[in-house]
Amino acid sequence: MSEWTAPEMMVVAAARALTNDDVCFVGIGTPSEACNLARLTHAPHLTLIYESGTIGARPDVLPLSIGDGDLSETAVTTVSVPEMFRYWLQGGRITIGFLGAAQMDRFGNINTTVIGDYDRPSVRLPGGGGAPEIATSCGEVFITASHSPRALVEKVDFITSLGFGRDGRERERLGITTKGPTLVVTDLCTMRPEQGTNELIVENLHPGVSRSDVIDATGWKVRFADQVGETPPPTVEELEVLRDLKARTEAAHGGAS
Amino acid sequence: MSEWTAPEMMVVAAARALTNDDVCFVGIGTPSEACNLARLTHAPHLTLIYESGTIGARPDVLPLSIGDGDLSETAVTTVSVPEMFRYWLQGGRITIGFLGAAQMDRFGNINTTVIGDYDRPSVRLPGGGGAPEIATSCGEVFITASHSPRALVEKVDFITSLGFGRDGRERERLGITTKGPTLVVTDLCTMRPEQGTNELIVENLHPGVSRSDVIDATGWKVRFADQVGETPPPTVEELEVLRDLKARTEAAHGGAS
Amino acid sequence: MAEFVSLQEAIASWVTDGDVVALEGFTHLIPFAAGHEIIRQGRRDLTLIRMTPDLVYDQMIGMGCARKLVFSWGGNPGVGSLHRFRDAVENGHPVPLEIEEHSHAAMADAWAAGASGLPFALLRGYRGTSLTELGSTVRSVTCPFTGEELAAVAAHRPDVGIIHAQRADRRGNVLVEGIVGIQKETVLASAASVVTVEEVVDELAAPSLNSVVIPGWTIDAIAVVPGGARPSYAHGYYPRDNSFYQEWDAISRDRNRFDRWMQQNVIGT
Amino acid sequence: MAEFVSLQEAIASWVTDGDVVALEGFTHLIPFAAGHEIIRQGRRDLTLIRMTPDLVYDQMIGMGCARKLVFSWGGNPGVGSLHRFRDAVENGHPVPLEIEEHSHAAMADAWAAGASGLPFALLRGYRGTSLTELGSTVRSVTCPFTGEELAAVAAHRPDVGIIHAQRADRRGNVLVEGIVGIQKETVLASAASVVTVEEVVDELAAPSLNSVVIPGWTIDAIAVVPGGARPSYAHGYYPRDNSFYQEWDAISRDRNRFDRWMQQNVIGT
Repeated sequence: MSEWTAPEMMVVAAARALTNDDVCFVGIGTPSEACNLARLTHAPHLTLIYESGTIGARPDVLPLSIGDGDLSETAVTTVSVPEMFRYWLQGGRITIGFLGAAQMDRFGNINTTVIGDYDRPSVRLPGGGGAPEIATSCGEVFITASHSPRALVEKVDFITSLGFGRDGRERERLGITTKGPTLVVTDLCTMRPEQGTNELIVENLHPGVSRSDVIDATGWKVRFADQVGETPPPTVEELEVLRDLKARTEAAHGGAS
Repeated sequence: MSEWTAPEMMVVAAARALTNDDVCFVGIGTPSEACNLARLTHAPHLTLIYESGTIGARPDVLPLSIGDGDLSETAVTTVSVPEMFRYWLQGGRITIGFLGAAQMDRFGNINTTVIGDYDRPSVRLPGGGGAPEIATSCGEVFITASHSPRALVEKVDFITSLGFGRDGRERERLGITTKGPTLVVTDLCTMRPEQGTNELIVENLHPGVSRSDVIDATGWKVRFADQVGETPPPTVEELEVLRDLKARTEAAHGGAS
Repeated sequence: MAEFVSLQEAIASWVTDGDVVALEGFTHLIPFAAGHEIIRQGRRDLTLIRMTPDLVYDQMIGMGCARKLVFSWGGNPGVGSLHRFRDAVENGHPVPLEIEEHSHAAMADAWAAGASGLPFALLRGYRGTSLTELGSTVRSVTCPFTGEELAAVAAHRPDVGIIHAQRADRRGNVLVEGIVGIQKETVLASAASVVTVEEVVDELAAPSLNSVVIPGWTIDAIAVVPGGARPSYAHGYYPRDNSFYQEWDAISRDRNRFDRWMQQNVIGT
Repeated sequence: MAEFVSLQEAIASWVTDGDVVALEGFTHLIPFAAGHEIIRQGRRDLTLIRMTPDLVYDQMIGMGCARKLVFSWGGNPGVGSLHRFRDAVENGHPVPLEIEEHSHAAMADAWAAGASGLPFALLRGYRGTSLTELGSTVRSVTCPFTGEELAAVAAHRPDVGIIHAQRADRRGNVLVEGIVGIQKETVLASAASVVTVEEVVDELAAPSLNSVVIPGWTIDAIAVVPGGARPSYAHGYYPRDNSFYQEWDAISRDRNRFDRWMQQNVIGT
């Protein structure tokens, strides 16, 4: 029985990938947790941008929505939403787009629109929001997902946000010059696109996770890098800061996580 | 010997055409004098917009440039220049565009670009600035010009801002739905486009001005309305307010007029 | 020129069955009170435009006000699904809901294009997504200088745009502060505009010369409605009621519980 | 990340002969000091972009720095002609000047398109003007929804954009207040950006959450130059020197008097 949870390991592993020089377009949930953990630990000057127009936000607690007042009050500036998407995202000012995935395939294509047929969906998901352009306008994209066969699937029902396309070649074909998904962090492992094929392969296993755990939890026939490493466990500091942040958040939102 | 000057009569006559409900896109010079005179006399709620982004400016003195600080400080709000031209001018929010004309023809086409050939101009004028879109995006256009054969010409060398085009039909042909020039005020008279032909014809003569004065000062064979009226002379109040405004301006700009 | 009227009067004058209506406010200043008044007045067959339908449209959809929804993200922020929206899309309850779906970037650009008097907006968007396969809402234009193909979306031009803001002065000039979203664009893109405000003041006291102020002469009706954005928030006036956003998940999940809640908290008020 | 350097160093590092350079600031915060430094460093063959060339470009053109000018209104505001600009266009003195002429609307849109990463800007402009007959700077696109033909102009993408602003904080975040013009667009549209400021402060103290603040990480170099906009003005710091704008008419009218003035007031400083 380890002294941290799998979701905590996921957030910590994602946070470590961010640096002081990054300008990060932040989604709500795990991405926001990871970005703020990084800002509160090794990357104090990491620039966080939320699609509500807040640039350089430094929230004291995790926002429940991307438009909480705390974001605007702690930001360097708050711009209109058209300016945010035109000057800042489309303008190529964002180094890293950080997305969560409800459903994702081996090429990092994300579906947050529908499960089943679009016109007669079995589950209607929220939709694209900022993600379709985040996926193609940011320098690169980091993705977090909870590792299960329902989330990491053989084929997504709908491509809401482009990874490398159905065959791994779509970005090339469309002449898209940004990198796309360069890192996927789940609660079991980290994955990166394989040179040449752009298929996501397992790079590091989180402590205590076996290959078969990952194979069983992945909806496609998952492959592993030649050298699979182990993710360093969360440090005491990382865990303390993350848990303080979530405790502050819970107190502030009256039961929110 | 009258107790007012011809330029004063021109400004007063132009000011009278403005109402409290108008939103006026103001050019520097006579247009700005007329708009502020109207605001300080019969139209206190007239909305003045300068292309520098100041909306609802209430300057205490006449600005020397369209970007004087006084405009921003007295405005309801100051927006960026792209917003000014996109949301406010192109967005169709301006009822009256107020332009001065260096050179104008009988169809209200204005040239502020070059005298002579474009590539080898005898005189290079400042150019279009905001005028080309003011002329077509505002509900209607008022024009002021000092009445001389060099200003009111048979043919403009260059159409910087569209009136009714070379033949009076160009707006129709281009499907432009705004009215274009509906009033021209000079230091001798007022003119309006004739029903059907859109040719500018004399509507009112300023006090003490004869038809032959106008004919001699006009570069085309000028025509007169069936009923030519006389412009009511400036009132004592109009003259006082205008002269105070110009005195304040002169003091503030150290010799500017 | 903005006219100061009651909320009841503003909605009665400006919102009619079948209208294209936008209640905007991007995760801030969401005009809930105006939405509730539209529900009370029993409007039907509305086409509702809003980037994030949020709880306000979940309620209007659940009460059968809408025939069509134009949106870009239909969730309960940080909580999960909008259950009334899902019930309408998945089961046609209480009435079938046609949807027109965009990305945030395209919606924001469509608002800016509407405010700019342009027929469409230009963006480098939708690349490689299945969204381009849904009807003809996304088209393309070719750059006459570089030959690049770009996405085009039609400008938003609602019959009426409704927003909530912090305050207005006596001339109807309205201040929006904090997350300003697409409030100004919504007013300027709409044929008519209704604004609810927390208060009316003698001096607007905008903090900056460049504060977002919407001139009164661009607004048709202003209604003073303190708390008009609750459970959303009004920066400087009251915070977002995050707990209610979480409670809404359970309230809206069950049709009967939703109906009871609406009767008690919206209809019967 | 913005680096704080001297004006001399900023210009030496970022402005090279043949560059496309924009010194912007719409009738406010005109970066005169930066323009004078470019003159002192003897830069040549520059393509200069600016909506209103104003005195700063009249001086740079008169000193032979420019090969080409991209502009929309080339006068001395409220005074009359820019005589050095006219002498270059009418007589090719001191060197021939190629011009690319736009309307303000098109220039502003071209700045916004550059900041937006788009190859061109879309506007309902230039209708019925002779400007459309000058080369191919104005092209057209057809709306894929309505069929309307609209004007298209290429986005501005200078090698370096230079602006003046009121102040910066230690992280290089820059506040622009008052007539904000196209300052932000110039920084964001340019491959590199240089900002001169009146002062550096510990706390930026932007008056509003929505004040125009340009983040330091979008800027390459910042130089502290008090009075760097004179004879233009810096809102809240010093007023526009209107008398000098009037005196410039006589100074610039005569080639020799202009040269003497530049030697005494710019070169020899």
